[in-house]
Amino acid sequence: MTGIFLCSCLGEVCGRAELEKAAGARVFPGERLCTPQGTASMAVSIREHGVDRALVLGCAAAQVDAVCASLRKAACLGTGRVRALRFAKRGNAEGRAASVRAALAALDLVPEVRTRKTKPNREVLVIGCGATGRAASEALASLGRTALMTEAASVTDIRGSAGRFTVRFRNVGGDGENARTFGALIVAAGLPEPDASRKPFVPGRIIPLADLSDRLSGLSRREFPASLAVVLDMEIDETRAGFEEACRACLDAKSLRPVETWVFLHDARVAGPGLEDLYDRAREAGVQFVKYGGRIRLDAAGSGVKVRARDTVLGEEVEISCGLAAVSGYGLATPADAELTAMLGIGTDALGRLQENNIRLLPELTGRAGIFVAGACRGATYGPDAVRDARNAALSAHELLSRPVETELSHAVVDGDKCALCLTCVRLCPFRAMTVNAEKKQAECVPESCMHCGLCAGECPNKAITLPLWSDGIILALSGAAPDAASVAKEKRP
Amino acid sequence: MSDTQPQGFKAGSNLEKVLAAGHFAVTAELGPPKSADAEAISVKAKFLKGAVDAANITDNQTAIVRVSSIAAGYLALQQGIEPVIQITCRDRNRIAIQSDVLGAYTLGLRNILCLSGDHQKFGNHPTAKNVYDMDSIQLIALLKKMRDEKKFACGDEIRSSKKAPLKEPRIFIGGAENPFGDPLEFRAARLGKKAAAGVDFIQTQCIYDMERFEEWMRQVRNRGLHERVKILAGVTPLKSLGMAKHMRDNVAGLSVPDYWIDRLAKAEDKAAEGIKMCVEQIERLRGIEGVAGVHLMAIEWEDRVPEIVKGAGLLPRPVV
Amino acid sequence: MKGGIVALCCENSGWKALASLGDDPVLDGVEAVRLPCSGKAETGMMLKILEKGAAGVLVLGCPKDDCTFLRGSARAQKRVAVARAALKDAGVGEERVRMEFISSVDTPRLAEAIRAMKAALEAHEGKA
Amino acid sequence: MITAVRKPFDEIRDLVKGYDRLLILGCGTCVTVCMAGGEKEVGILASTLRLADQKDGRSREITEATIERQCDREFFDAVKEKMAAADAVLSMACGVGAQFCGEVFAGKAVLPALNTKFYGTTEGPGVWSARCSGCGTCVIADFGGICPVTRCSKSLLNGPCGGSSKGKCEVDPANIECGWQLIHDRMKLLGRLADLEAVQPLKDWSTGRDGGPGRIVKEDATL
Repeated sequence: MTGIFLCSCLGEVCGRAELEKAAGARVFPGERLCTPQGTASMAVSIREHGVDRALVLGCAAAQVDAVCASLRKAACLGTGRVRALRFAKRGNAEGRAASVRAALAALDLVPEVRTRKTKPNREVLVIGCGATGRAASEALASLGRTALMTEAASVTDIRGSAGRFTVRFRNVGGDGENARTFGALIVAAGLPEPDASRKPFVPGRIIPLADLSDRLSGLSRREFPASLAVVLDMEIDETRAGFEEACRACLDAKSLRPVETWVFLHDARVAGPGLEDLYDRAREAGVQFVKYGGRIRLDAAGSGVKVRARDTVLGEEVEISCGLAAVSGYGLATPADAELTAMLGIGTDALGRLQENNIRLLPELTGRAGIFVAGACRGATYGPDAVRDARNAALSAHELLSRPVETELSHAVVDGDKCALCLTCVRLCPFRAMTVNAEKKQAECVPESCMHCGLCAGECPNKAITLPLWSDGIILALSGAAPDAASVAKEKRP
Repeated sequence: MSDTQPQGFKAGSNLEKVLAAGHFAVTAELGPPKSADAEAISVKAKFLKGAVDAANITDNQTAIVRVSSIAAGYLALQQGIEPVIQITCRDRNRIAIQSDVLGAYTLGLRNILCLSGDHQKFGNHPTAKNVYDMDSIQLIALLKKMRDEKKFACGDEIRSSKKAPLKEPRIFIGGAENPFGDPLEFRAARLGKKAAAGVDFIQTQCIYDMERFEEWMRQVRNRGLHERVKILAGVTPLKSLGMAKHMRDNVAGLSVPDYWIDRLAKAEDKAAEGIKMCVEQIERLRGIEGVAGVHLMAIEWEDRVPEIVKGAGLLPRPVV
Repeated sequence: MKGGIVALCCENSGWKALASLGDDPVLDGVEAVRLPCSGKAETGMMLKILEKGAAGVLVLGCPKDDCTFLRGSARAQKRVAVARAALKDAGVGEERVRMEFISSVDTPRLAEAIRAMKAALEAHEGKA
Repeated sequence: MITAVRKPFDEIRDLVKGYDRLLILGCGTCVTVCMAGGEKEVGILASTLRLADQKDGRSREITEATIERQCDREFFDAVKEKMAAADAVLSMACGVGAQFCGEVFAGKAVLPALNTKFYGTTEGPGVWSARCSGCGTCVIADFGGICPVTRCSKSLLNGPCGGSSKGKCEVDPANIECGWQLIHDRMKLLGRLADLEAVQPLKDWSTGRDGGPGRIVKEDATL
């Protein structure tokens, strides 16, 4: 039986009789429904009269939404069984009656929605054994949660959803694979080494900054370069980690041999503990910092390297030649390892790092529930930032797995007869909830991964996908365009 | 039309004899008119008379309808110019092509250039259906089969009836080659295929990037192809700066280095400078081992051909 | 303006902005429909709503780099483009379907967008 | 799959202008996968036609349906009544389905809503490109698994023409890759570049379209 709860604030706007006639349903006028007492009185009426669908009419949408939420709990009505309708104070009676009828029509189409609780697997997999990975494992341990650490290279496949990921690994010996399930994944895979074979590197003359120290220490007095240039911000904005590495490398070089050193950068990044002091020590030791604007040109001409850039302080072109040049890996666009990104099925930013360009996901979330990112692989390359990331990710993973994963079974439903397996939904779903069921030869939604956004239903070329709580029928009913009976009947129930 | 069996020559055409005698051959191009105006052909032929060993008669070049190559070729022959007929694979299937070859031979035409042909999209009938029953290399092999095996594509012997004597069309077979087209490393191999298919002479696309052409010739010599095939280097004198830029930017598979554009830009009389550069280029081409002649494609500039050939010291043409 | 405007609202942004407009007269003739995401608004749905007599359909989605479901408003934008092309084909004027990227606090801009749409519809009606 | 694109709306509108009861029939297989004729496209086309009719003040009944395939007779049973009630069918199937629909419902006006294009593959979401022309004698083994008949604008069998530049075909440098560049690169990868130097003989075209409309009879499967 459908019950309409009319809040007193709309008293003079439309009378109970008029509403009952228009809607053909039982009307329960109530006092201040948005207050806890109002909600309690409604819950009582629902239980007493066996109301299974409730339409709450109130003055302002915000309050009415809140009332529905609390009413669902109080009267234990399933999701979607309580609908709110904001009544505009103005507008004529006929308009109001029409919108009530539309809301009721939508309510009739709402199916029974069950929820499913699944005990999540308690273990967390940390991908990446660098500093960030270790920080995440330690944070998890302090939260009393077991964690397994592995290198990205050994992961061959990732399936499943929050609470139940199945990950396949290459066996240590290298032959064959094994699989294990985890509740959550923390990706701390760091940035891949800059590929020394690509531009701007020239073996022995222009090398990655990370290799500078061990290269210099291996050189004899004769081979040691008389002058050395470190280049930051070459392709993308440098990080504090790159700036710190540059200062340390120059100081190390000067401690080995007297050598003239330059650091070319857009600007000094000193916002971090000890960085200001490091910068001063480097300058006192004679390291020349050149602030350049725009592009910088490195030519490995003859035996040395020519560096040309526009010095923004002097406002003119500067050219120096030195024995060896080192370019910071952080200042180069080095996308995350493509294979890992594909396995994880999460978005990347313009530079191909594991940080989809969406503020909702900052700092450690990804499009997929249960998969978190931390450290350099998402762009937080500076040590202290990466550690903080690791702790955030550990906390989020811990929170997720410390309570059963409750899934509302109102996920997208695929009608196998109409699905042409065109894979549009599988490719489109931002949350990798859509998979292919090979036996049934159709696409199928993983309830735990589904975020009920309806993108798949909106794009399916054969309209084979329905979102139970947001079916075409319900939406058309709510938009005053009553659905024709035939199309409503065909909609699949969960 | 002399029907005698030329001793030792494949077809006995003037071009074949000039090349066989080791002279530096000169061929030009005569674009037939886009109308039924026979006069236009003889006017152009007059310019070329005595200045070239043979003149290519294009076959609906860039897929634009013109007088057919065989008809225009026959008219040029009457003006005393030996034509090089062109057959593209775009417009005719193997039946039509073989019948055209028989027809051309009966009219005394001896040289045929085998081309894949420009895609109809570039011409004035972009919605036409194309044929491409075969490609230029298969066409070369077909002409060789007709000449040397005296057989049609299907294997039937070329004779009017069972008892009649074999009357095969003896054709001096030509092919085109673009030394600058991608994939660059396959170009020399492709010339090798044409040689294997039985081509007798090659006319290259117009050359501006001399370095790349010399590199291509090196690869050709490495394969010994310059001994099996007579290679004529294609040149096109630049009439204006606009034409130079157009060739560089809009013609696929053609590289026009900057020094052509810069020199033209500086010159007062652009046309004269174009002619001068073309003459210099021909002299430089004569120095490249394996280049047996030059193919002068003076597009709608036939009247300046004698001047260029004379400038390059290639007059008078040998009488063989 | 004959028939109203149906606003297909993403419940995370457009719906909240619309709700906070309260009883602003700009909402006269505007029927708000709540969707989980603007990415659920289908081209066919928009056209069917117009068929049933609505004057216009306004799709309200989150700003593209702030979309709760990451690609919802980007997909909605493409589907609105298809709907507009269809309306242009049908000769009924493409301004009858429109997309606006509204965050939940963008109330002034939402009101402005509704006014602009109403004006466009009236202008077209005058012409039709 | 067989790929197709919808005809421009004005052309469709012109095709159906004489009919008052129209059924728009979608097909749930190939043209659904290439997003041309599935139930979604049927809905969009139907609504667009109705909106156009409303504007012109033309009263017309347009019904919609989509069946599994329009190239198998039995699937049409699902729409027998709708078909009977309509005096014309706008078929959103490929050319095969549109024609077969006309055969199944002989005497009923059946009009195509799509232009069928080629046998193609999905390059990426929303992008399809040709791979085969159905010549009846597959030769791709000689070309590293890439078909010169389809992927080369001139179907050349013995190597690239002069118009290949930077891997693109001169006919449409923005969209068409030079088939022969692909073949060359693949054969190089397979270490079989030398095989391309053999002169391919004239091709037998009679096994394809040039041999007349195709027909296959698989004896064991006939009843």
